This record gives sequence, C-alpha cells and structure tokens, in this order.
Amino acid sequence: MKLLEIKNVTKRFGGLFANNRISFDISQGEIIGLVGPNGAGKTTLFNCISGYYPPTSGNILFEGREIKNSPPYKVCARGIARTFQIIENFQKMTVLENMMVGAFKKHKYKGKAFKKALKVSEFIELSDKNFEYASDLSPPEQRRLGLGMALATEPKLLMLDEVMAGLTPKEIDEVLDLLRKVRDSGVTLIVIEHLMRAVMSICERIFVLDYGEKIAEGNPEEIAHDEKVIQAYLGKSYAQG
Amino acid sequence: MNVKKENLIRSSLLVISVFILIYPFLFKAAFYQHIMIMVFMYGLLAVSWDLMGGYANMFSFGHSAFFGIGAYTSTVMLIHWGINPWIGMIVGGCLSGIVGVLISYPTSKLRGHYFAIATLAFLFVTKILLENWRFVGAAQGLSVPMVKESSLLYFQFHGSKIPYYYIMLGLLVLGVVLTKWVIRSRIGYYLRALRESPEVAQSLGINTAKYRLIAIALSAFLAAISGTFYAQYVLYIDPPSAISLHISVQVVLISVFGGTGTINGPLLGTAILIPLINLIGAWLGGAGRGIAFMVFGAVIVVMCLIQPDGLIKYFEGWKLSNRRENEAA
Amino acid sequence: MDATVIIQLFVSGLTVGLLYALVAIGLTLIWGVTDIINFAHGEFLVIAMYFGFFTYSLLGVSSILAMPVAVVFLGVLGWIVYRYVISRVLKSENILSQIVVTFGISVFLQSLFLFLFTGDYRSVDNDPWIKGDVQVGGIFSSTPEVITSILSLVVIFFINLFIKKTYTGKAIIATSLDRETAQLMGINTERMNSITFALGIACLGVGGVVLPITTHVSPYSGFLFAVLAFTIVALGGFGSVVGTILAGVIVGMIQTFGGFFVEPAYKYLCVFVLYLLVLMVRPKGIFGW
Amino acid sequence: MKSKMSCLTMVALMCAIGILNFGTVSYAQDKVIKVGGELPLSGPTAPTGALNKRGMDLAVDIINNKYPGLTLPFAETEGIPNLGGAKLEIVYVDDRGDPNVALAEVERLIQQEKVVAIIGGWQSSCIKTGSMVAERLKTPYISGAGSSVDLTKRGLRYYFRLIAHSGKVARAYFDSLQAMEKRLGEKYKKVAVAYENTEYGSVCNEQLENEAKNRGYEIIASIPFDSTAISVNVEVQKIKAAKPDVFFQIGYDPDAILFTKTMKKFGCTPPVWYGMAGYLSPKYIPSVGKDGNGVLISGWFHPRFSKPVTQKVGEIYKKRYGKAMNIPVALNFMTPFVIADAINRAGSTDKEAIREALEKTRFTADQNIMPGPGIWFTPVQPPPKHTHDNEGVSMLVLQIIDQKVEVVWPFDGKTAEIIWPHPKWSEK
Repeated sequence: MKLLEIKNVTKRFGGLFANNRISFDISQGEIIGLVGPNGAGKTTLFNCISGYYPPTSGNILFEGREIKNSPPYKVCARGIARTFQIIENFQKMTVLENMMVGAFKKHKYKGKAFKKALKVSEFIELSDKNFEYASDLSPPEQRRLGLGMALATEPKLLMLDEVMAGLTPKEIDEVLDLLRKVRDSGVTLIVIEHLMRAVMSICERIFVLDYGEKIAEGNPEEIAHDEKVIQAYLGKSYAQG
Repeated sequence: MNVKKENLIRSSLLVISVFILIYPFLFKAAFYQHIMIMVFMYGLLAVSWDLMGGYANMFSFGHSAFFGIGAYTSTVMLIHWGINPWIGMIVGGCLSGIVGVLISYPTSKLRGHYFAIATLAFLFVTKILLENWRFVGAAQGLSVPMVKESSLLYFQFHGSKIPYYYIMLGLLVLGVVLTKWVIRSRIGYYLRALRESPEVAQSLGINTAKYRLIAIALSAFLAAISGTFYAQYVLYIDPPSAISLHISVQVVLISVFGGTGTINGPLLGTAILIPLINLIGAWLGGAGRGIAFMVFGAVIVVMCLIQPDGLIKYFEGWKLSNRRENEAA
Repeated sequence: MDATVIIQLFVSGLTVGLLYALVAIGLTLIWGVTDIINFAHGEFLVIAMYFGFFTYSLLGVSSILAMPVAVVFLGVLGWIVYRYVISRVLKSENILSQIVVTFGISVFLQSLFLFLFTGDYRSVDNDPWIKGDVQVGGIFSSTPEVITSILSLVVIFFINLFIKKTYTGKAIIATSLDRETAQLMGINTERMNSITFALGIACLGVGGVVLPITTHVSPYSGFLFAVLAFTIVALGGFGSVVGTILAGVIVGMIQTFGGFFVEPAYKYLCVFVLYLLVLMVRPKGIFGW
Repeated sequence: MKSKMSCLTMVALMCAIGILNFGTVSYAQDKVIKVGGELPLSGPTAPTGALNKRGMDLAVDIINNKYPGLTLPFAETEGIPNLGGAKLEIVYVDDRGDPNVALAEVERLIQQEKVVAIIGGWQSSCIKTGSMVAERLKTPYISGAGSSVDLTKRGLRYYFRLIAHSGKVARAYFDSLQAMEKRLGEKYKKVAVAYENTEYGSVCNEQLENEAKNRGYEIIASIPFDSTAISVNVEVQKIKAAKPDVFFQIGYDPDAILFTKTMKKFGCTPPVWYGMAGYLSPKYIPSVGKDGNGVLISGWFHPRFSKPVTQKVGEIYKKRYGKAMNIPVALNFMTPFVIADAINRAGSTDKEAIREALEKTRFTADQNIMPGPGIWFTPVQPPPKHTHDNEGVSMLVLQIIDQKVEVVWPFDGKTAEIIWPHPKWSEK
C-alpha cells in the first residue's frame, strides 16, 4: 500500500500554475528527491501536501485517506512533518523546548515530552546545546534543530525543504548521514534540494519539476541521462555542483 | 549561576513572602492595607491580561469589560436572587470566559493593532449596554446590600480590611499558581510557540485557534474574579467605575511596564505603579490634580524607550537554576 | 415620517461625519505609513481645541485665527514626538511597546491638560466671525458646523492632491505599501515617517481650533473623538484616504439615523456594533487592501 | 517566583511610606477638632468641588471667629463653646469623582487623620461608597450634596443628608408647574425628559417619570445622553419630533450650554422648559447670553432669596470672593455648622455621642441659609423609608430673566415675575 499518493494536484495563483496536474506516489521507507530550478513549484507542492494551501484541483491521499483540505495541524496529526526553507524555529525558546513543542503531539505530559526531546536531540547530535536558546545556534545547528522539531512529532513521512542550503561540504555529509539514520529509523523522506550531488547520493527515486509540471521521474541514473531534465536544469547545476 | 546568589535570592524570597504575610499587622492604617489590596487586585488583572496579551499575542484594551462582567454578575445574583457572592464569583468567571470566547470569533482574524481597536469597540458596547439595562441598575449602578455582621460567607467585613487583604492575596496567589501551571504545561509551550511563529507551530500539530480560545477564556475568567472582589470590596458598582477604558489602559500599561509574557513582569509592574499612583494622589491631595497620572504616563513612555521588554528584563539573572535539574530529572 | 426629518437627519449625519473624517484623516495617514496607531491622537486634537479657545478668550478674536499657529505647533510637536519617541520604539521588535507608547503619551497629555487648565469645560460662545445658525427650507444647521464640514473637505482635498501629485506624497504612499521596496528605490523611509507623522497631526490643527464653537473643550474631550476616529480608520481601511472619508460619513449617518430611530442612547452602540460586524467580513475594513 | 514582585512591593512601599509620612505631618495642636472634607478636587467636576470648598471654608471661618449680627450658630462665639472654644478644622481629600478613590480616602481620613466626622461630598456615587466606609468605621458622615434618592434609603445609622433629594426636586417641579397652570388657566400634557446618562441624571429622570405619572402627565420622550456629549443633534431632533409641552433637561453646564445652542439651531421651543443644576453654573448665562432667558430651574438655593441670614452670608461671600454665592458654594455650606452644633451638644468628640446628637439636630429657619423651615432629620427607618434625610429643606423654582437668575416660585418668596410661556428664540 502506498504511503502518499499525489493525484493530478494543481495549484493556481491567479493565472499562474504553480503546480500543474502533478501525480506521483511514495511507498513506506523511501527517500524521495524533489528537484527543479527555482520557481518550479517544489515548495508550493509541499505547502499543498502539508495543508498550508488547499490544492485548486486534484487529490492527495495519505495512507489511502484524503488529506487534501485538512489544516496543517491535522495533517501533522496524521503523521506528516515538514521543515521550512527559511530557517524557522522558536527563537526565544531553548533547543529542548523547541523540540518539546513537537514532542507534545504524541506525549501529552511534560515529563514524557521532555524525555522524547532529549532522545531526539541525542539523535540529531545537538545534546550539548540542549539549554541554549535557539537564537544562539549557528545556522547549520538551526537547520538541524528544524529537523529535530519535525522528528519530535514522530512522523511517518518527513518533508525537508532545502535542509542543506548554505552548508559546507563537510556539514552536508553529516546531514546526509543523519538523513540515512532517519530513514533507517523507518521514516519516509521527501527532500527538496538544489544540490544534485547530495540528492543523487541518498535518493532512491527523484522527481523533477519545471514550471509547475513534473518533467521526469526515476532513479538517479535515469534522471542524470534524461534529456528534458538536462535541458531544463541539470546541465548547469552539474557543472557548478 | 553561583550558589552565593542562589542563597541570596532564596532568602530574600523568604523574607518577602513573610513580609507580605504579616504586612497588615505591620501597617495597621487601612490606607496602606488598601494600597496593597489594590496591588493584589490589579496584580490579578495584569496577570490575566498577560496570559492573553503577553502569551497569546492578543493585545486587549477591553479587559475591564471582563472585570465588569465579574463585578456585575455576582452583584446582580446577590441582589436579585440572594445567591452568595462566592458562587457569583465562579459564575461570573465562567460567564466572562464565555463572552471572551464569543468575542474572539469576530476578532479571530485580527492581529496587533487591529485587535486592539476591536477590543476597544467591544469595551464600549459592553459599557453602553450596561448603562441602559434597567435590570442591572443601568446608569444608577448597583449597591451591594450590606449585611449587618461581618461574614466570610457573604464576603463582607466591616471595621477591618484584614480579611479582604488575605482573601485578595489568596485569590492572587491562586490565580498566579493557576496561570503559571498552565504556562508551564503543554498549553504554555504551545502559546509561546504560537507567539514566536504560528506557521511553524501549525506544522508541529498545534491548533492555533483552539489554544487562542483557551488563553482568552482563562484570562477572562481570572479578570472576572478580581471584578467580583472589587464589587464586594467597594460595595457599589456603576458602569463608569466597573467598566472603564481607564482600568483597561492601566492594566495594559502596568503589564508592559513590568514586561509582558512573563507573569512576573506584570506583577512587578503592579507592585510598583499602583502604590506610586495611590501615594502621589494621597500625598498631593487636591493640589496635585492629574500629577499622579502625569508621572504614570511619563514612566510608561520612558520604559518603552529604554527597555521595551519591561522592567523584568533587568531581573533575568534572578532565575533559580533549579528549573533545569527538575526537567533533567 | 415626513421627508424633511429624513433630509434633516441626513444633513446632520453628513456634517458630523465630515467632522469625524477630518479628525481621522491624519490618523489613517500615520497608521498607513508608520503602522503605528496614534492613541494620543485625541489629545493632540485637544491641544488644537485649546489653541482655538484661548485665542478667542484671551485675544478676543475669532478662534479660527489660531489655525496657522495650531497647525505649525502641532506639526512641530508631531515631528518631535516621532523623532524622539516613535522612531525609537519602531526600532524595537516588541510590537506591544509600539502600541502602548502612544497610550502613555495620551495619559500624560491628558493629565497635563488637567494640571494646566483644570477639568473645566470651556467653549467659544460668541465667536466674532463664526456664529449664527443656517436654515434652508426647514433644514437646520449652524455656521460652525458648515464651516467645519467645508474645512474637512478642503483638508481632504489637499491631502489627496499632496499624495497624488507631489513626489513626497507618492513616496509616502510607496512607503505605506511596501517599506523595503521603497527603501531599495532610494526613498528615505525614515524621513517619510516623520513627515507623515507631522502632517497627520498638523491636520488636527485645521478643524480642532473651531471645534470649541460647536462643542466644548476639556482635558477629556479628545477621547471620544479618538475612539470614533479609530473605528472610522479601521472601517475605512488603514491608510486609505478615500476610505476614511466614506467611513467617516457612514459612521456619521449610522450615529444620526441609528440614534433617531433606535434610541439616542445607542447612537454610538450602533457605530461600534456595525464596526464589529464589518470586521467579521472584512478584517481590514471596507476599503482596506 | 511571585515573591520577586513582592520584593519590589516592599521597596516601593518603604519609600512610599517614607513619602507619605513626610507628606502628612499632622502637627499636634490642642483645641482643634479635625473633621474630614470629601470633595472632587480633580477630574471633570473639579471646578464645582472647588466652589464647595469655598463654602465650607467660609463656614469654618464663621464658626471659629466672631461674626456679629449673623444668626448662624457659633457666629457670635469663637470656636465651639462646650469644648472650651475648640476650633474646627477641615482636612480635605480629593475623591477624583471616583467611588473607589472616595472609599480609600475617607478611610484614610478616619483612620490616619483621626477625624471625628466626614462632611462634604458631591457626586452621589462617591458619597455612596464614602458613607459606606463611614458606616463601617462608625463615623458620622454629613453630605450637603448628593441628591440621589436612595442615599438615605439604605438605613445607614451614621449617614445624614441636608440637600433635597431628586424626589423632592421632581415634586417641586410639578408643584410649580401646576401652580402656574392654575394661574394661567393652561393645561399641559406631554412631557419630554433629556437626562445625562449617569447615576445623577437617571435617578432624576426616574423621579420625574413617577411624579408625572402620578399627576396624570404623559411622558412622550425620555432621552438619555452621555454626559459631556460632543453633539446632541440627534437628541434634540428627537425631542423636536415629539413636540412636548413641557421639556426637562437634566445635566451639568457643558450639556446645558450644548442643549441650549442646539435647541436654538433647530428652532425648538417647548412652552415650558425646565433645567437643572447645569443652568445655574456661573458659566451658563455668559455662554448663551439672552438665549438662556425664560429657562426655569429647580433651585436648592438663591443668594437673594428672601431670608435675612441668606442675604447677609451672600454679602460676606461676595466681599470675600467677588462673586455672588451660588448653589455649589451653598450646598455644603451648612455641613460644618451641623457637625459643629452636634459636637457642641454632645460636649465631646466621641463619635457615637456625636451621632446621637446629630439625630436630635434642630436648626431654625434663620439658623440656615437654605430655603425651608430649618434642618432636622428623619429617624432611622427601614428602607424604602428615608433615614436621616433633612425634613426641613424645601425647594425654589428659579428663572433666567434678562440674563439674571430670579426666584419665581414659591410665589410668596419670588424676586421677579415669571415669564410664561417660554419665549420664541427670536423674541428673547
């Protein structure tokens, strides 16, 4: 049974098609890459899935149940967590508190939530900063915290929006290891990423969006040799990459 | 955080608590006791406001409407149905909580300034309605019927203020404990999260609207409690004295002065500003018309300039470090 | 109910509405541009009113002569208040302090008036120029009312002209629409803020000085005007000049007709209820973007 | 955690108390009897409060010094004879017109200033809470103002009132109205009332409505307006549309002036126009000029009222302050005499003794500058009967004639002939 099914999802802002009849589905335990040039509609798709935008048309099923029009907090309750492209966390709260907010979803009591948060910060290797205020963390750490907050909600599906933006190659490798660890812990991942190298190295399957349309789908090899993709995007990116 | 400071703080806390407990016996003059009672009353108001304004980010200028609802409910119930004020206090609290929830619907989409204006309108609507509603005495207000002998049951004490002192102190402590408990529970974390970034909060499974409602309801409830106390204490209420922009503004200014979103800040603010106003007023008598509030206004402006986060900011170091150990354990 | 009564109500509603608009216009500018509600607006109005009153009572000339002085004084005062208070508060990211600071100013000014001029209610009773009543075919109004209405229209006209035609005006609008972009386009937004603030408060000087003729001035007079002005601005949509005029007139009409047909005691209630209702549909006002 | 604030409470209070003790140095001086004076000395009603104060100060001066030829008590003597000529001193407090402040300040007077009684008071709302405290602390409270009916309907043992309550005022209105109807063979029916929507206004309105109903008049409009309204266009249009025979307007001077202007603007002249306190304020006539002519006003007092003592005091006051004595001055003028008299008869400053003496108060007509046969109080009675209400007081009806206030009713005490019916605006 598929974990997430996207069926002809279209999101229109006025005349602009941010997403146009996009369909794909994801099964338990995959790591999916979602790539495409800026403005391809990747983040819009995330927002549709996580309930920030209602899709204009089409349907979204999670574990076979429709989540198209449910608000973000319900989507989260169903087991979908996400991070944000720009660093977003609760600046005036400590690292642990940040993650406790997430942990409270599964653990109503403070003690339990606290323990959960400790575990997560262990997992994302942030334990030494547990009592720092989020605002005092370095950008990479803040990205990691974002990941941690999402993990604390114990999601089945985790959607990461450019977690590696602005990191050094070394830091990127750390994050990649982290993501593998997450996958091994049984969480399915969708990763929006610019850096093809990163995506290629961990994703089993990759979807490529361009101008709101899905132009290609397949494993890294296929994508790497897909004509449309190379035209649209990949060539230059590889060169840089 | 060094141990020396720890002990200093602990001991000073102890001294202060004791001081507050024996205060009425140190200062027998009713006026000083009155000031403290006002401090407690406004303290509870400010704390309740902080829950709404400081934590849930809803800057209400209509808070004295909740205060008034509390004052009126208990008094009306006492006068018309002879129901004892303690019950009236609870009923009033719940009623004002409900009103709070109702008013939060039209205003749910509003933020910051916009919300502030809406609450102003709400305040006036309530006031005008009470001013013209015969059943609740309209503009003539209501006199709480005096019972011959002091009685705890009927919440009236003649001759001495001391019972009022301890009752209001008790109510304040209860209010603060309740609020702090909420703030430290899941709800509190959620409210803080919402204040920081509603967007992310939602993504972590927080039902924004729901927790805003909880905050308003609780806040309105507490405000109403101090309203009932006011009615029983002054034994006479009318729309201008029970539901006035004056009270609302005072509460907001006091809280901001102390530092919002901290519970302690508003308490601190009250403890300083209320005695200040009362004493200047009493000291200058008729000669100093307006001076008390000139000082008040000036103090607020200055505070906004030098420390927008309020006086409490200067006491940040004053935390007892036990918090972490508790949680770690 | 014969027609003259309706027309009469309409006229009364219009005059009072325009008066409100005159008070609200400055508020809406300030609000639109600096995103600050000036809760001290009413008190600034009272300053203008005292100018008018004392010009009449001390110099014995028409209070309207106080206008230039009042406008300049308020303009400068507004500028100072912005420079030394508002601009600093704007820098702190603490919104609450931004809301509260003007309330602090308002409390301060009110008490200051009380201290200087006592709580006395003062009114300009036989102004040498602006006096007498107007009657046209069974419809009554008074010269002061007519004059305030005209002043209000004039002010609104010039404000509009200023915004539409001058560079500064356009810059102000640009700032109110999108501060960052405006900055990128080389507009000194800080300067725009102070100009708007000065301008917005100076506007009060125009109508304020003649108000003591139709009503009276006391330290507390400003407050009701202010509250109505807030609702008008919120109704009209922040920063929208046209919206403010229309909202002002609407409020005037609601108050007059509501007061007449429902209950005079409820005339303001009608206004506030309308406002709360509109909020549910359009949180940013009828003409708000 | 909350103790953090308490810490500052302590600090605040310490310095505060420092200030206060410094502030109220009560120099112990023998042979001075301290009485508390509660008045609104700041806030909207401050000006009126100040006038009240003048009256009380003058009264104290008369008590403490020799004023030969005055028939007022203690005028011939210095101080209070039975206490060895002890002087009376009033310690004033400012209730800001706020019931809550009144409560605190009266309490402070009694407990800190150790006053033997409270006198004064202006707004009924403040007198309500003030007298409540006095009752609790078993201290006599004599208010010269405070016309709200139910003040004396609370069965308070320590509270006494001199002024005629609004019930009596309403009665006076209609007595005079009917007397004049009889005289002129007119018969009026339709009554309209516009009252400021405060404790004071709405109580008056209630009394007027009752009185009107009892005497077979018809209330066709009863319109509350918020005190210190910025415009009363709607209210007046409503009245004009109702076309009343008799129009009552109840409010303080800002509203009185506003109403007169607006009534003129809409060319609205009911045949009979009664006004209240506001029309007697020193500002009213100068403000409206001849437009005020013809308005009838219920008066508690008039300086030229045909009573020698009143006229004498009026002259003294005029000499001292350059202005004619008016109602706010007069209302609390008698309170010091009443308390001094009670203390004198009690022969001590024991509050209970004073209270008992007060119940036996008997002032004759010429010991009292107010109209009426004198001052004596109803006994303590269960509500709704009046307790300690001044039975000796009676009302005047005044009228503005040629921009002067004249007494026109009762006819035997009149200083001028009544103008009737209310002149058209053009003919004023």
